[in-house]
Amino acid sequence: MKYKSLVILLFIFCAFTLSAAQEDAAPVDTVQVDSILPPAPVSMLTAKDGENDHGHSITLRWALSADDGAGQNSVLSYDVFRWVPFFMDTLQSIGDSLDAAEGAVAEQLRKRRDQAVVMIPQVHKSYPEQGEWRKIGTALSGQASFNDVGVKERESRDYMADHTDYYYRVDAVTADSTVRTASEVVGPVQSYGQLFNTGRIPVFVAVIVFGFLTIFFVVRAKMGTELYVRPLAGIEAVDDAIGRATEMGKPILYVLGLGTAADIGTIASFTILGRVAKRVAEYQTKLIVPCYDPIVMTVAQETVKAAYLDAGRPDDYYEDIVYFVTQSQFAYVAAVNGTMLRELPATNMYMGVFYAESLILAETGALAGSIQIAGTDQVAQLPFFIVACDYTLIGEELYAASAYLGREPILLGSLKAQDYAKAAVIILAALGLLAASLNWTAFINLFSVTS
Amino acid sequence: MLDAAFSIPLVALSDIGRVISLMFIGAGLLWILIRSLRAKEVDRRIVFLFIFIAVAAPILFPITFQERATLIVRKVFDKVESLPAGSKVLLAFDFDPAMAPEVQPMADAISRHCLTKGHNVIFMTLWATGQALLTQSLERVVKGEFPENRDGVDYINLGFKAGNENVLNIIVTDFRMMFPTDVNGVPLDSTSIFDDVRSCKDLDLIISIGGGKPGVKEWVLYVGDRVNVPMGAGVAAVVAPQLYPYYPKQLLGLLGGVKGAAEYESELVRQYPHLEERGTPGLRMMGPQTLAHMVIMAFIVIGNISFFISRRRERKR
Amino acid sequence: MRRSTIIVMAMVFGLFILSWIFRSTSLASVQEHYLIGGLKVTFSAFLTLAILSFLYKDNPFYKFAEHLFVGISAAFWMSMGFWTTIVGNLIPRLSRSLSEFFQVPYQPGSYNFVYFIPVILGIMLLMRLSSKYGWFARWPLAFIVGTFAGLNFVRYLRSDFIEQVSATFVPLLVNWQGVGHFISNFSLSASGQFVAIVGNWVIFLGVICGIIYFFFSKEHKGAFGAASRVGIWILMITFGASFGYTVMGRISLLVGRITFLFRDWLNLIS
Amino acid sequence: MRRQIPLALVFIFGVFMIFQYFVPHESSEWIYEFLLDWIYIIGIFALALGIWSLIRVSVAKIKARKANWGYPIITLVGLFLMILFGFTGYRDGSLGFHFMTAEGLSNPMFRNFFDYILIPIQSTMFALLAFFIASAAYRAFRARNVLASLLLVAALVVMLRFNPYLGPIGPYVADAASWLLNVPNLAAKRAIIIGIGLGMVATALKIILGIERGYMGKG
Repeated sequence: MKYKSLVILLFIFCAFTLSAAQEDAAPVDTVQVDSILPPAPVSMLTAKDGENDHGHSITLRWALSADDGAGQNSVLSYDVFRWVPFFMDTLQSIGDSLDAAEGAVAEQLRKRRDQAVVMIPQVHKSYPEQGEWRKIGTALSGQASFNDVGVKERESRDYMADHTDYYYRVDAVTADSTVRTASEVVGPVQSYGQLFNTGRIPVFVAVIVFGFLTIFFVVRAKMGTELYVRPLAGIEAVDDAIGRATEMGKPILYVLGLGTAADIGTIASFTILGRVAKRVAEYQTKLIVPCYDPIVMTVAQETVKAAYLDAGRPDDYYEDIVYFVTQSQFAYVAAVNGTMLRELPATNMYMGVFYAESLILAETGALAGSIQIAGTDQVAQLPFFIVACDYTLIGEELYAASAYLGREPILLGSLKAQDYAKAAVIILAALGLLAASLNWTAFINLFSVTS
Repeated sequence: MLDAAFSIPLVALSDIGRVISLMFIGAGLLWILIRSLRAKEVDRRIVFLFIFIAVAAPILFPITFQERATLIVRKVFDKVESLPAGSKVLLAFDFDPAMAPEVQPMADAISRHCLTKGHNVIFMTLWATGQALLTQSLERVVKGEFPENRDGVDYINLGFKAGNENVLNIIVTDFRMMFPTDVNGVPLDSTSIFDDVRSCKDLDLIISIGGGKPGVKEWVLYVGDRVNVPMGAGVAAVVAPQLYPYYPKQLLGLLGGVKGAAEYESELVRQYPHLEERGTPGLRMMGPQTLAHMVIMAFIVIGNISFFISRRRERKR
Repeated sequence: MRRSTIIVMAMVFGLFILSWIFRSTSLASVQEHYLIGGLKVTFSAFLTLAILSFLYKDNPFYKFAEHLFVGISAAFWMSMGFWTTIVGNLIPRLSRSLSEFFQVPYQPGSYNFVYFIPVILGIMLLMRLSSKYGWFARWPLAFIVGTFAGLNFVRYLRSDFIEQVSATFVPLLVNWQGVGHFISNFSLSASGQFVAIVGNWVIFLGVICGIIYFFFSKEHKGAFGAASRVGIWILMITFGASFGYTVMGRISLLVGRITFLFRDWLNLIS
Repeated sequence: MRRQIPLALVFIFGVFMIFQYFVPHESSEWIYEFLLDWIYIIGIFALALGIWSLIRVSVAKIKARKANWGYPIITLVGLFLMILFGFTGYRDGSLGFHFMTAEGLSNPMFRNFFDYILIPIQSTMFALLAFFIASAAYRAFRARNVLASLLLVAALVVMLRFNPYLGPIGPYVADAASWLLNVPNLAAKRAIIIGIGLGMVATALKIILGIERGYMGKG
């Protein structure tokens, strides 16, 4: 009620200034008249909890003022206001003193703040008493929404409590910031965290479909269905290369790249390393595995050790087959380069994640006269491996390699699942092409992942 | 002392050095070609040596190649050239020191061109780290080379304003709201350059030079598309392919990387020969690039020749 | 060591001593510690040339630089890791007295006890060194591998699959305003309608053929084989173009190094 | 036990991370942030293992007195010097167990070693690429077959942009080069990326389900 009278007062005031301005300014300068006219307010203001988030945010939407981009075209921006209880000042001042405090005093203040933070929803209930409107942000002309995003950390100054009644208002502002029109108040509105991100439904569907496909084909393969896989030159070269190394009495160098255990490409490389190491152990050839990442080194040691055990030659295994060099890209490259020229390996294998060093390694290996087999999922490095190595596993072939080398039906089964997913991609791409040509946006939107 | 002793003969030597190194490269390649006609492979160390000379020689004895501006670059040049003196041109320097080696040459060349033509230039940046660079290049190019130009009349430096694309959103309708004063605190209203400029609509040309975000893309989306002012751009080489789709509708032209700068400089020098002595860093940086590319291409050709000859011999056997 | 090797090494050493002296004298008027300044530049230049000498062949100078580089860089990352992660992130959450020792602000919080878990996992990892309890090290490894497998599963399904597929949804005809308009405005210019339409077709067919190339469980014969062959052609064109494009950036790197040698070390150019 | 518990851990954390992605709620974010923090901390412990491996391999080489046995000494000297500089420094005039002070690094030698040893070697190693890209092009770009010819022609077209003596065909070469980089490049990269995405996703799923255990040394 209080507010309505305010609006009426404001209108009267506006009307007065309007007429006064016209009387005064008309003969002098027409530009000033434009800027003094108060603009139309925004309409249809709504406030909602921010979607698909962890809470602590409110989204405001409105219809543009009639004078924004049209009418008098006088609106330059929108000021967004939130009703803030005076209590929040107390909280801020506790924060201020906490910044300066130390030791036991700080402990005390921290306790007080924690108690006060719990009170926030309570004090907001007193609206519109014991509080005031505060500007919390600006939206530019032409924009019809604003996100009031708070912080979830209770210790922060910008903490925005969930499950609290908030009230908002939006002012249309002209070039003269005193000339403005307020909207109606919207509220109460509460923020809270969602349990499911609806913007990510396409990903969820893909997870379900792909998971189902994989499990289906793995189970089928387990039951003994024969699966055809086409030959891959790079994979067939691996066996030859190990044989060649044995004949020449030279070692095999296996480079895991710069990936960490977090990279799936590196994990795929571990599996390949396991297969290679097993065969190397059987042939009693020497294996060299310099590592860039200490965790990768640890895993690689486990892998190689188990492979030697598997091959029935645990006594041939020694800890320094796999060793750590340094966690610096080019120092690692310098060391591997030196190893290549001094040990003259018969075969170099580069499997995993590589960056700019790919070409330095591959060219030095070529200089040393080694047969080189590479495989990486780093698209930018593929051209260099293709050019400088004898065989290259391109992208997905690196992941397929472990299944190929092991020839285990379970692993081959998942290749089948991948192929079905690719077939689905082709069909979807064709449908998408039609959809885009015929402006069938509903189909295209099915695939848009928001947030 | 020692340096002085070195540098004096070097200047005189540079012509001889240039000739010798080019002759070495040319004659060397010819010798290799003759060898490969006998189907002999070239040792890779020879390739390394040629690359080293092709890069080092132009650094030591500046070798520049004549660049012919491609259409996409010449359009920017022609626009600056065709505007009448006194036109309002906005130059946005949206880059940081890391990107500067690649885009500073074009920023300099375009500023020099605008001032030579007598345009009124408005400088600004959306990058906090770009402010110092902007001030430096103003000291060097604008104040150093065109001392007769007056701040606020012939050019103005608005400096940096935080807000990324929001800054653009505002200056589309009103400069004064975002920049009440220039970088030195002089109110825009007291500068004659802003007499009849209220928003971006009142400009004659906007050129954005950058390579990151906010950069050219934001200028196109938030300013170029909304007001009917021609826009040109200069960007780092890696970004250029992503911006081609905006040409020629939303961008009248685009300078990509050092090569774009070199093309612009060559066009500038052709039109205004006296500007050559002010420096052509783009052309100079292109020297090693051009020579090295040509050497690599020559080796590829030689490699293929020796490959085909040896294959033919094998077939004959 | 052979006599010639010793002579060469002595000569190189002598040259660098000379260079140090020259560089220092030229810095004498500019720097206070000109001897150290000269040494810094000369040593940097020596290391630069030592690495470049690798292009000729492996040699003692390269070996020296390589081994020095490995040792120093390993220690560098170890110090950085210790001070930023252990002291910067872990200690302020775990112990007041250790925080005071390292002079970092202690951050008491109600959930700090969970930071004991990574410490325990880290100690389990160190048990690798013991042959009896080495298998404990698999726990932290399993934790890391599992966490990232889950994280990457959804992340790549989104960025490398769904978003890439939907990016392929391009219209067959760009800006289509009828056949008459198309023919009357026909041009081969890079920005013309024809080139845009061809571009969209090439993108669509390229993606399809490229994907067909990656089929593992189907024989590449007949029409399928032809599509797969087109796929590998497009891949090769791309690899060639990317290779050619990268040359520029790599030359720039060498320009930087040679400029250092000529300017900062030899002072030949300004 | 020795194998089952790790596999269970992989499954639990893998599945949790998948679900976490779809739950924007605070508590799910909270665990996510902790997990990522933990991994960094474990990484430092692993680095200790790495350094130990480096030292052991170096010492073994020195002891064996095989060819080049002297160089690992340089590695060890560099390592220990840098560790010394990294872990001790001056603060308020006194030498102690410090790294950073308000003015920057507490030990100037740490900075010097970084600036005058690490940086020059690192950037020179990187610059070696200029040479290798040339030698690789010379060696591999031969028109042996269709695939190699396509590789060769595409690379030549893109590199030709840098030839200033093309005359009237110059602009066409530039257009062709940028078309190659924009259109077929985009198509091929997208095909590769979709393949990689599928391969990664399948591998990640196999890891979580315990089908792929190569990383634990068992196929």
